Amino acid sequence: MSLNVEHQPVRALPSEKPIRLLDNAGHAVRGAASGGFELPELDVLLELYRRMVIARRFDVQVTALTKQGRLATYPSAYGQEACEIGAISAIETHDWFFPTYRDSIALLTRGIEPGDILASFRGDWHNGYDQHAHRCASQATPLATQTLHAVGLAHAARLRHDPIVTLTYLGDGATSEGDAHEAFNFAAVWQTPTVFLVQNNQFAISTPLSRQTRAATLADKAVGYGMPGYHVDGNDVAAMYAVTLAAVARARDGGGPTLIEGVTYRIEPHTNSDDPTRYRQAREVEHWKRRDPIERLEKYLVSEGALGDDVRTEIADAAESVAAHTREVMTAEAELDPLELFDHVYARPRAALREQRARLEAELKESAMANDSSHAGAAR
Amino acid sequence: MSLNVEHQPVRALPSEKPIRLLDNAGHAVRGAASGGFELPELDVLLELYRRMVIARRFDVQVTALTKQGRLATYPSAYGQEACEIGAISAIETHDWFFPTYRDSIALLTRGIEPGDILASFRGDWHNGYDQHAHRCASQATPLATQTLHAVGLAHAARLRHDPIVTLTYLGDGATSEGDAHEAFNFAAVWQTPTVFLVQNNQFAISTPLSRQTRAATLADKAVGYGMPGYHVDGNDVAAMYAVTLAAVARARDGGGPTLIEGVTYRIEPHTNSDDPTRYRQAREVEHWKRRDPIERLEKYLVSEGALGDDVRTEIADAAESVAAHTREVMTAEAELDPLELFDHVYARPRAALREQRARLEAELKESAMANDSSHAGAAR
Amino acid sequence: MTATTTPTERAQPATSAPAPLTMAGALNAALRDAMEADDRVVVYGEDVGPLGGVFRVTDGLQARFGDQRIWDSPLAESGIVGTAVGMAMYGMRPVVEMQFDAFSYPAFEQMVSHVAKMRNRTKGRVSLPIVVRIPCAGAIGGVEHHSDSSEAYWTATPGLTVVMPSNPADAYSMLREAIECDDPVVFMEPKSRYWSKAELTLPVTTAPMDRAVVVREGTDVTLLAYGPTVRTALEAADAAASEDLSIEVVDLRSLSPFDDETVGASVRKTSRAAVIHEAAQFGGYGAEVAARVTERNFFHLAAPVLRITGFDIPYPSPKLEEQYLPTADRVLAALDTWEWEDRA
Amino acid sequence: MTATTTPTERAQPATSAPAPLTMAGALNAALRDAMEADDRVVVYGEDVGPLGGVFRVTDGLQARFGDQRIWDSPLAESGIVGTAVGMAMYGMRPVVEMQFDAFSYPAFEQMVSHVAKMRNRTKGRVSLPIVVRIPCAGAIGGVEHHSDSSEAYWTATPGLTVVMPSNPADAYSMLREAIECDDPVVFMEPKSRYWSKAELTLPVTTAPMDRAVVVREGTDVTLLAYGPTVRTALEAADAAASEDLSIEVVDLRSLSPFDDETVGASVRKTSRAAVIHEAAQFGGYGAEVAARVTERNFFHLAAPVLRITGFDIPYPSPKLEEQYLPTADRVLAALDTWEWEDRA
Ligand SMILES: Cc1ncc(C[n+]2csc(CCOP(=O)(O)OP(=O)(O)O)c2C)c(N)n1
Ligand SMILES: Cc1ncc(C[n+]2csc(CCOP(=O)(O)OP(=O)(O)O)c2C)c(N)n1
Ligand SMILES: [Mg+2]
Ligand SMILES: [Mg+2]
Repeated sequence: MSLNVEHQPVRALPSEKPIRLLDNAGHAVRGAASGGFELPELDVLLELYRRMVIARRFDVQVTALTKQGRLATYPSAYGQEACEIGAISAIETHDWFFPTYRDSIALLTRGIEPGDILASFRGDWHNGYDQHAHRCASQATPLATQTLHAVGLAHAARLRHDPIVTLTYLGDGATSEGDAHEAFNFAAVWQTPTVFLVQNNQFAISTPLSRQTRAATLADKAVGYGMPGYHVDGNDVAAMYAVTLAAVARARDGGGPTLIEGVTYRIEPHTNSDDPTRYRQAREVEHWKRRDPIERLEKYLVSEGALGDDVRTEIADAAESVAAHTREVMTAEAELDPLELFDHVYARPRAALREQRARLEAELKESAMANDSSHAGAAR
Repeated sequence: MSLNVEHQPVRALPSEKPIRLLDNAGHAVRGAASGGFELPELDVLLELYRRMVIARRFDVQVTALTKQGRLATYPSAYGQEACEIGAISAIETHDWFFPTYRDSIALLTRGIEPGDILASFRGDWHNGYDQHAHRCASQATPLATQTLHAVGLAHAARLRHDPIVTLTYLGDGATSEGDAHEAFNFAAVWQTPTVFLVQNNQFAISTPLSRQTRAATLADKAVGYGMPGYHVDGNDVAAMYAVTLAAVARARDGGGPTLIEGVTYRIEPHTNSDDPTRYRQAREVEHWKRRDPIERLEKYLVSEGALGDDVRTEIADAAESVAAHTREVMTAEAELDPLELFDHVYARPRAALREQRARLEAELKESAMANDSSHAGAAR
Repeated sequence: MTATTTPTERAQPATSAPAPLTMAGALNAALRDAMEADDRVVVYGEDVGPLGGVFRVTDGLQARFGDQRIWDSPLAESGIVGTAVGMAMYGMRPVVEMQFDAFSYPAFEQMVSHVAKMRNRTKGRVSLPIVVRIPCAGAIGGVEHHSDSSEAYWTATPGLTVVMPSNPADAYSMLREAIECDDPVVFMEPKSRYWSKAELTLPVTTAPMDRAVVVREGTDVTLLAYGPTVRTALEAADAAASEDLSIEVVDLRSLSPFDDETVGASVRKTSRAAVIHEAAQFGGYGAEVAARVTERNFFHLAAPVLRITGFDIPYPSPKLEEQYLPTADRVLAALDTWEWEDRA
Repeated sequence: MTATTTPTERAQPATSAPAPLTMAGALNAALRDAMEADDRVVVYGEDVGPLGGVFRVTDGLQARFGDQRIWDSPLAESGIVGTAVGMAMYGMRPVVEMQFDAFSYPAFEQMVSHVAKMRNRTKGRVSLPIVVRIPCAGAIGGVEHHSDSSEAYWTATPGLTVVMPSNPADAYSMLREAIECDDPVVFMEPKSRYWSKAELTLPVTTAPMDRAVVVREGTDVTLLAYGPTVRTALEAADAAASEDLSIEVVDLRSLSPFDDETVGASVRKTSRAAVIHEAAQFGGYGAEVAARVTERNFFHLAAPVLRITGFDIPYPSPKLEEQYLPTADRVLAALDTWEWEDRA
């Protein structure tokens, strides 16, 4: 395999109408509006449905736990399940995923333990899962920075002729950051096997899309990098899955990166500490609630006779058990050792950190002793 | 004047064939290739010719002085005169210009004294001209950073209903920097009266365009910001002038920013310390020398009978006198006062700097005295 | 515009009755009054408009002044600072907000290569009266990247002025002064103090923003603190008083420039000093404090200047920040490591 | 891969005969040998390919290893460092070049928020063996932005290892060690020393990269220098010798971590110390040196630790850099400001 790709750069405007395979009433869309993509088979759609239902139940559970103070913060993806689940379901186990703080449900779908996903939001440690084991990077907070990591890893794999793909998510707001630009450009110039999913949920905290870009669609940005861009109905999981799957296949075949914009909506506040009444109308939220991605697919599956009561119950049970498990792990306190603070800063040990560790150790012993004796005193 | 612009964002691919009003043989181009722009009047073209001839003579002179060691460094714009002069000639005295290190000849055209332009390259001080007097920012070295300054100034003027325009130049390489992206985006979202000229001279030091972008044209980048983009023959000063003039007019009318790509070539090394034989063929340079922007216009002017021997002599004389003046000022040493090092760091005086200044002053006095006495010794 | 507008020269809005005000409220009032006093003052950044900023420091200002005086920018910090440079060149006085310390890093090049250097570059012909507000430091239970202390980066950069108030009165006065200053000012706001309250009559004018202030007198030890650690120092002083150790607390307020005069006078009096900050110790701002206090007062010092700081590690996750942050206890324990023979 | 590969463990290419080598040449050889020894080592950045870098440190490497081991990246420093993070996650050992100190600033967020923090963030599960090479400091007649000293920014950042060789032998040995290190290393190369020469037999192994080295013994004063100022310190020591002042010169080599042991031993011997660097003094790396040397050796010090540095101003234009840079004369004059009564 040569790394020199001779084919012509892509030079076309994405369709301004979002690509859609299922409309909001749950009817299959045909013709130009589908952008030439095929509706996935029923079994695939059913699996996507199951994943979305479980993801939402998890998300709702975590939001509730956060309100109870079990987590320091939680950025919910309620309403974005079609983007989150559709795209992550299009990559393979050996591919890599580079998520943001918003994408916990994609990590859940990827098979990571709820407790490990949420360790960071609970405040135990910055990152709680084994990135290499799951081929999932940590959830990036500094916006758009992870997109470069995705490009770098993809390029390294390509240099090794390892046919993996990297998938990275970013928000509509994050597209304004310089790093997003540099990632798009490096990916295009190096033709790395990278799929960028912009989840355009209309807001960056309080800032609406109209103050973020003047482009007709965020997918239009692809043009400036000579890569294909797709403007997709981000509440249509069928479309999200199909478009991502095609992009992943192209990337794996040496066809380079793709930019996908999923048009969706952030139903919940930015995080639990946000107050969206300051910047948007309840009406708007209601409007988008009526475009719910799960309901849409449900209608289709029901109309196709693929979602009977038994399956529905089975899925609901599975979702409940994830929720119960999540409650359980988030209610138990994790054992934390403050001395571990010093253990992972450097691979090569440092005398100064050893000294500081010893000082904290002595301090902790002293205060434990003070506590013990005061408890002893109280008991007497 | 309201700052809310309601018109639709621009959404069209720039023409892939560069816009051209004069072909390389000096013939007027008509039809689609001209992109709908009109060839400027003869008197305008003659003035552009005069400016280019003077600019080149200056540039050649400064390169020669640099080889003689009179300047620390000089990035030549030889061969880029159509971009440099065409665009700068399209703005008014009250407009602002934000140049790079490469754009000394545009500053010369703007009326800045050679000695003041070159003070920084000679090593006297970082910036040698009065920016406010000339409405020219300093020549930015950190790539693409100046484009944000241009957007900010334009926005401030707009907030003040001051109908000025800002023009900024950047290189093909600089388009890869995050700051270029942020500037394009801020300008588009805020609809600032800003014209971006990308001088695509095919190289960023040694790095060719193919390793910088995969876009079919750099003007394609405009699409992702919802602003108009023009892909222009950057060795055709008529086209560069006409396209910039239109962009400036649109900006002044509240129509927002424009991205212009001028396709040209850097004939000289990156700077005097560069060795282009390491990364490009002499053949390629020769090819571009045959597309010289000055010769092209000259052919047209001659064919139109607008450039007789007398005018030619007069222009050559003017160019010679600029060169002579440049030699003169660059041969005289500027008076530099090391104590001035402390005077402009802060508006609000600082005790620590006062102390350091006093220490340097004492040191200088001491070494002057030591020098004097050693000279006195030598004289005795 | 003179180079050193003093606080008393400034246009004073009608004096209000004393009222309890948080630091966030005081900053909000300072922005409001500055915008009222000078229409060149514009405010922008991420979410500063309708939302009023994630800490509500700009609450209500867009409703009052409209979106041509204060507005939400696209989400790009280099863009925010870089456009502020251009605005200031035009004659505006932009006040921009970085949402958290760590999110100022994308703007680092604009800060260091332009904001800090423009005036010097142009021999004073172009000055940049920009205020970059940075909600700083930790102790708010924030997840990664929300509790960094970035002051060492800015103070190591000649051309920047760096200040940090520790209380509502200073917050108001220093922010007004920063906005009136012709130099670019990095205005650091300790997040953990945003909700601390004081009775204030506005407008309030405290000491000039480049001066340190002795906030508690003492004779045995000088504690040098700023922003969030001023409270820590005062707590330590209280606790020590019961053990007959008299601690003087100096609120540095201005990190760059450093007020050698006020600090030197205190240290020469007590002969012992310690500096307290949240940031890691190695290469932290406390190094400059310790180095310069020692340089200038070596023969007055009975003991080395101590640095009581965060550990040399990245800021920890919420559940471990308590162990990381310097507390009054840790301050007192550190003072105990000195040999105290010289004390009567 | 063990955490602390020692220099002797490394794969050794055939020993070459002693030959005069510049620092640039030594660095080039180190890259070549590292690429030869380990195919996970890849090199990229601006103009490192056919051109061989603007300082020719990568000269000839693309011809030798091909453009899948060393290549020109697009012109974007955050992109360069950010993609290196991903490459290292995959298992590569990227060595990236920033063209000059000041052009590393666009990469600041990636450096501080990811390169420095990734290992800690992931409890050691993801380490980033990245080397970021930065041609640093001044004295080369460079125009604005080409002579910054950025070390204070990196040393203030926990998680980064920061080293700076001062001579060709160290340049070779330390770069090999940096590439073998599992931690990210900011590898600073003093531009003004690129063309300094030494007779070397490659591969050369000098002291471990985290140790300081006494490069000249003396009894009266310890001069602490690194990179370009080691030569300055040696010149000062030479000049002082004729005036009967015996100066010990320590080449710090490792800025973070700091070798307290070697430096402490020297300072306790001489009882006087000064640190020399090009960067501005305020908040500069010398502050950390002065602070920690004083903390740990206060009762051994006869005088305050001096800082002999650049002024607190942006780096000046070429014609004025001579006045800015600390020279041997300035070092000696500074030592004269100490009260020397204690000297016999
Ligand atoms: C570099 C940087 N700047 C600012 C922030 C603070 N911040 C966190 S989330 C956010 C909004 C992001 O919006 P978007 O990219 O649309 O993603 P969403 O939260 O809507 O999923 C901001 C400004 C940050 N995390 N990183
Ligand atoms: C942020 C930054 N990175 C690197 C450099 C070093 N550098 C100076 S000029 C240059 C190439 C610029 O190429 P281009 O933008 O095409 O402009 P040209 O020199 O061709 O006019 C580079 C890499 C710089 N000045 N700024
Ligand atoms: Mg969003
Ligand atoms: Mg170029």
